[in-house]
Amino acid sequence: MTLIFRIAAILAALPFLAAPALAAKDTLTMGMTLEPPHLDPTATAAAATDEVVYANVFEGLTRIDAAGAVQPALAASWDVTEDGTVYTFHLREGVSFHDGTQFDAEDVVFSFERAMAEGSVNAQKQIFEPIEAVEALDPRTVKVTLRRPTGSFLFDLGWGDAVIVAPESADANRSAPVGTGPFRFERRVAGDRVELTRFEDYWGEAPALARATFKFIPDSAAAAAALLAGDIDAFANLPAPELVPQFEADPRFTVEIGVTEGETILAMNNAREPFSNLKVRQAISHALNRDAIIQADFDYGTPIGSHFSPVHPAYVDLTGTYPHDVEKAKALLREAGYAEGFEATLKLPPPNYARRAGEIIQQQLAQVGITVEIVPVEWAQWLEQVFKGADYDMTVIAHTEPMDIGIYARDDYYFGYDSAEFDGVMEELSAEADEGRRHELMAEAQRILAEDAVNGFLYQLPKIGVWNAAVEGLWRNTPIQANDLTEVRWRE
Amino acid sequence: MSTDAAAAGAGSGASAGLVIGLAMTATFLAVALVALAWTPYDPVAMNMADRLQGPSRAHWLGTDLYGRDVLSMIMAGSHNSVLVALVAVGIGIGIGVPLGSMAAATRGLADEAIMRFADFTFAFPFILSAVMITALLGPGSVNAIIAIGIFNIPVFARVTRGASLPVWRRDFILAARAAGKGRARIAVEHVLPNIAAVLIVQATIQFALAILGEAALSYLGLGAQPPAPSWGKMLNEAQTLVAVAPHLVVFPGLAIVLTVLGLNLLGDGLRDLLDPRLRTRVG
Amino acid sequence: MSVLIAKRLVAFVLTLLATSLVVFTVMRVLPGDPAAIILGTGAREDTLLALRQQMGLDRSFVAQYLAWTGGVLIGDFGTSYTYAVPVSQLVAERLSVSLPLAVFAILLSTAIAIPCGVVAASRRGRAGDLGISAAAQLGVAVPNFWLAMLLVLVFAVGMGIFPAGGFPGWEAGLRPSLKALVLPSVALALPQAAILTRVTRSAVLETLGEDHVRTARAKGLTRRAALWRHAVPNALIPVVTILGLQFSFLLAGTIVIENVFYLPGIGRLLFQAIAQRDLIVVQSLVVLIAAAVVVVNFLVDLAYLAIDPRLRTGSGDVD
Amino acid sequence: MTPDMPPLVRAQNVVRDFALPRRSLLGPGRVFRALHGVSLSIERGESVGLIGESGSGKSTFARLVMGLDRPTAGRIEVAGVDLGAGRAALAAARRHMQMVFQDPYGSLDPRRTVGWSIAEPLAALPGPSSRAERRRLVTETLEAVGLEPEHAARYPHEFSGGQRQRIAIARALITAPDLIVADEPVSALDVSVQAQVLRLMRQLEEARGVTFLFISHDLSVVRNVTRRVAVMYQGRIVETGPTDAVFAAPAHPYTSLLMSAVPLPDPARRRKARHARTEARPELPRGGCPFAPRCPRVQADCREAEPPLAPVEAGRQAACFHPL
Repeated sequence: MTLIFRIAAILAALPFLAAPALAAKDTLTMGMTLEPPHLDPTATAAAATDEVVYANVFEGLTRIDAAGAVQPALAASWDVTEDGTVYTFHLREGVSFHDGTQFDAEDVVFSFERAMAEGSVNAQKQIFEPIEAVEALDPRTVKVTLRRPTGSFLFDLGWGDAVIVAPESADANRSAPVGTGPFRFERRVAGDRVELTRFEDYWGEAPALARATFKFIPDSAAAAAALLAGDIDAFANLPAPELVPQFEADPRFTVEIGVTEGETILAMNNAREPFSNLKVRQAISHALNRDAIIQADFDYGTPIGSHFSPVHPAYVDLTGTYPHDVEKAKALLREAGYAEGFEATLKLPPPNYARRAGEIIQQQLAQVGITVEIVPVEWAQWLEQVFKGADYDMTVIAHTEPMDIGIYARDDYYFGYDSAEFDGVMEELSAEADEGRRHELMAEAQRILAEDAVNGFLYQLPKIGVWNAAVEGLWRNTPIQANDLTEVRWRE
Repeated sequence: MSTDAAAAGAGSGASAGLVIGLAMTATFLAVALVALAWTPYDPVAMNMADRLQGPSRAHWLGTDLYGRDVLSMIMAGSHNSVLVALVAVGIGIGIGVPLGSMAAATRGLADEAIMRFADFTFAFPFILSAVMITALLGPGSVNAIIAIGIFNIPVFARVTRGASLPVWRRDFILAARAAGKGRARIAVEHVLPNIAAVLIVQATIQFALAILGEAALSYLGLGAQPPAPSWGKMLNEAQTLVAVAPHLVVFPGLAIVLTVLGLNLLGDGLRDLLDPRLRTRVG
Repeated sequence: MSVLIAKRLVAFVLTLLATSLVVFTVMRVLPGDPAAIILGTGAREDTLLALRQQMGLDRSFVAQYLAWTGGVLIGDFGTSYTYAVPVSQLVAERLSVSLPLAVFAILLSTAIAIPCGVVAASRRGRAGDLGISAAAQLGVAVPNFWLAMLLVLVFAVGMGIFPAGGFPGWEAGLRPSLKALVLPSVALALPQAAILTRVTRSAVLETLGEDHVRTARAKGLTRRAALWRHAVPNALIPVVTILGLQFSFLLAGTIVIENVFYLPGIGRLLFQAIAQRDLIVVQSLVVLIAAAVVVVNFLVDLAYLAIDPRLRTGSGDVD
Repeated sequence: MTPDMPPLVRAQNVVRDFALPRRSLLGPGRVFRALHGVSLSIERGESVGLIGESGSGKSTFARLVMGLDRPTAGRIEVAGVDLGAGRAALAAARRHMQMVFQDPYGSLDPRRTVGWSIAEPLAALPGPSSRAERRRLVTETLEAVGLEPEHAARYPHEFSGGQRQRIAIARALITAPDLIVADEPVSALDVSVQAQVLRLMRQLEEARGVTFLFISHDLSVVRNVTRRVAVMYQGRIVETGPTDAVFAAPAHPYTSLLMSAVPLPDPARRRKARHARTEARPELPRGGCPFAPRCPRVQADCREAEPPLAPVEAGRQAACFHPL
């Protein structure tokens, strides 16, 4: 096996050996912190899977671009009825899957029905929840009928969980993904890397890269060393903010500090005493010093005052709603009947940002008389106890799904937040198609959450991109979990 | 057995080790005691303005990511080490010694059962058991203690049994039995006092191992939790900062090494002192 | 001898049975739903149910246990929840990192420890002995993960000679792969070597005092010849035993060291599998590790019997 | 002493087997028979010497009499109490008997004071004895064995071998027993010290009415202190009779061999010797006189059947078809 591979590698390398100076470099090795468990984005919530295959191997009807806007993908265009319940997608011609089978309307019907089916293991099944029926009108046209108008439907179809798969290959996608994207899956070395190669029959513009390798390096020191050694060309989100100055000072590298979709919050159990008391939540918000918390993450986070990404056009800066004010916080606690403070637990999931913020929050709350016991939990326990069981007082967590302000309207969500006003705004938003009005509603929703001090809104997780200065076309921000390589090229 | 001269030579060498070990252990305990009342700074107080400073006049061993004083944290972290090690070794002695005594006293089926159980627990590497236990009970000092303590049980059971067996063959045990004493009473009145030296030596060794174990668990994030300072946890937090702040890696590690070294020297010295027969063996 | 083997075989089966039961129970009692981990925070209840059914988690514990053990008996350990590949394949891949690491560590520690131990014993009480003994005493006290961090600090961050972590994979070539294993092997080997040095030193000292070595000296053999021809070979018996017994410590060591260096080995796989509640992987690995420890201990016993026939009759304790 | 009073010790057909390790997985379980149906009675005031080579089963028998071990078959009574009749019976019997061991260095717990060790047997007596009472008894017995009362506070390592054996005897005396089983009590001592200790034992026999079961490989020692002797060979009693008579004219060829000048194995090393023996001769002999292979007078019938212990003259028995 190794021998065959070596021979193949030598053969593959021959053209470059023959003409080294003629062609610009057309391979890219990209570092990632986490390894994807498997490669089927329709059967996992792991961001790492999307970060390898989204837009590269798999495509949906729509796609999200670097600015977070909806763009046509496998659907070249679409019509929406006046009432917003019937979508007619006009599919692209001449699209084929990597295994050579043709893409047509039946593949769309198959993909959607597979995700909606009873035994579906799609992690974002709610994307498909509004769908009443999917029909193939002809090989190039798909009609989707919704139960109710859903304003975010086109955006949602751009998620990795809604990519189009072929019935012939769907079951094997976990280990050998077959999509329609510009890159085809070449091979995977478990624990180390995934290799992609250019798909020559791609329907769209051929990417500049002939080969792309995603290499998984969990350790920040190792990641930095690999970058410096040139073993990897780019690291989409370097897990080592402390090393950024070193790269910024090095002309060989480009450093782009962007923003992810990760709203880092101090979530509070609004359904539980004393957090059900607005004054207590306000007091906690006053007690938090965002700057110090962001400092512990080396100053690269962007402060937020509500649950909304600062890069979104509808963003409103609400960080001044409850400024850091220890005396005010104490006064509010007194008013709430907690003059002596109280004791509470803070459950922290494993990521560094949570543990670091947790330690500082413990200190900050101590200053206003709240005694916090830190309970570190594994990810599994966090999901079970905090997320599913809502058995917690406070927790620190980053919500990384794009445009997820709607979670505050969900019943039984672990925040325990219930506001008729907010629910009303969200209801209107979901039915609204007009972009201007939608932004107004989003701003309104942000304001309600901020004023209700539902959670302690801390900062937006940074995306610390470091790559070879000659590489261009990588995303600065991550409006969606992806490392879209279609536009990436080496500068001549 | 070696010649008397050689034994004497080993004896004098060992006693030098004993003195050094005693001094180091005493220093460690003294630091732990002092830290109860006083540390240069509050070991949990954060000061973001002063973070990640190298050693200086104000902060002898520098500051960490949150601007906490490393010297103060190391001093306060000794409590955690002492506590975990004491209780874990206590669990090992409290359960392992009775089990081992019982095995040696009764032989036969109970002996077989106890020793097979010990084999069984040994079949799991310590870290593996500890990871499982902390996964089950959640990370934390108490659970680290339990994990290390459980691992100490078969160690003490085996040592107790091994040391007890030859004692049980001595005539004074027969004399006690002829006097009508039961096995349990003989174990307490005759056997345990005669193996006390072995147990003390083993306890010293296990104490050192427990400190190492606690450090490893905390390093893996399974042991002590914030804000309680712990050497292993300091190393855990320092790992991503190796390149930026090497002092965060060096000093807590030195604290562990010096403490364990002191305890090992003390244990070896005590062994030579209390039980010359064991002099040439290695535990 | 055959009685002994039969007894050990029974003990082996019982140990594995007990191990599998314990780990199986512990993993089911652990809080955390494997399906929830795979599907994350956006998952709906019906999706979770579907995935649990797909993974067989909706069946009773007994049925799950029997299904799994039944598979193990015919060599099928099941399929990993998170990686969606057969556990045996996963283990084989990870072993290609862990095994070389362990072998290098053993070779290195033996290569250091035996000469050091012999030299120390032959120069007993002199400067060489004191130096080696002191170094060994220090080595025993050094946590391997700390040593690993120091090595990274000096050789990776400082001098940039070796990578700070990660593993390129054997296909990437022998050189980079071996390079990636150097620091982990050293970190694993040095504390181990310290223990072995102490064992070797005392074992050689003991045999040096034995009659036949003295006789050899009396017959005119040089000190050196007596040492290497008589004392050392005899001293190696306990050394080899300790080496075998250290196997489980080595395994524990690789769990920690692989986490320090982010090596895709067995230890890291196990650690991650526990965190991700990849129950199948955890229980398979634990049983395999327990089996390995028991088998190695057994082989050490057998070797011991082969070397020292006096032990063959067992403890003929008539008293 | 009335004739219908039970003998102090009555052993009947005592058998003791020890299991040996199996040789192969399916092979039969092997046993080593240390005692082959030994019967022996000891009357009050009639100290008995038990002699034989090391490994002949003397010590095993002594331990059975002391209730430290249980016979595989047969029955042992001490002062009329069946030792096999349960815990309470054994406890009752223990009041009547004590033991003195061969090695004065091993029979005293080095971590306990001499006084503590001497007082230890009192624990078996019913009813609590006060501290003062115990101290008085310790003082008294220390004096009885020729030691000073202040020795009670010292530790064994501060005493010589002879002194330690006196301490061991003091411990045996403290409960005022009827029977003291002395297993090679002087073989570890220097000859001059041996004489002192033996004198002490004779005095105690007379002054306190103690009966000794005196086990030794050293014939001269037994001759000095006992009225009757029993000779053991390979787990069997091959000859019994009044000490003087047996010594004057042994009936069994083995006894005769014992009395010849051939030195016997040193029992101080008996543990090692015994170990070697179990490996060399684990099987049960099949019929015939067990002494036949070594007997200078062996005849054809000796190989056919095992001779029973039969009277040879008044008060004497021997297990030989052709007694001397």
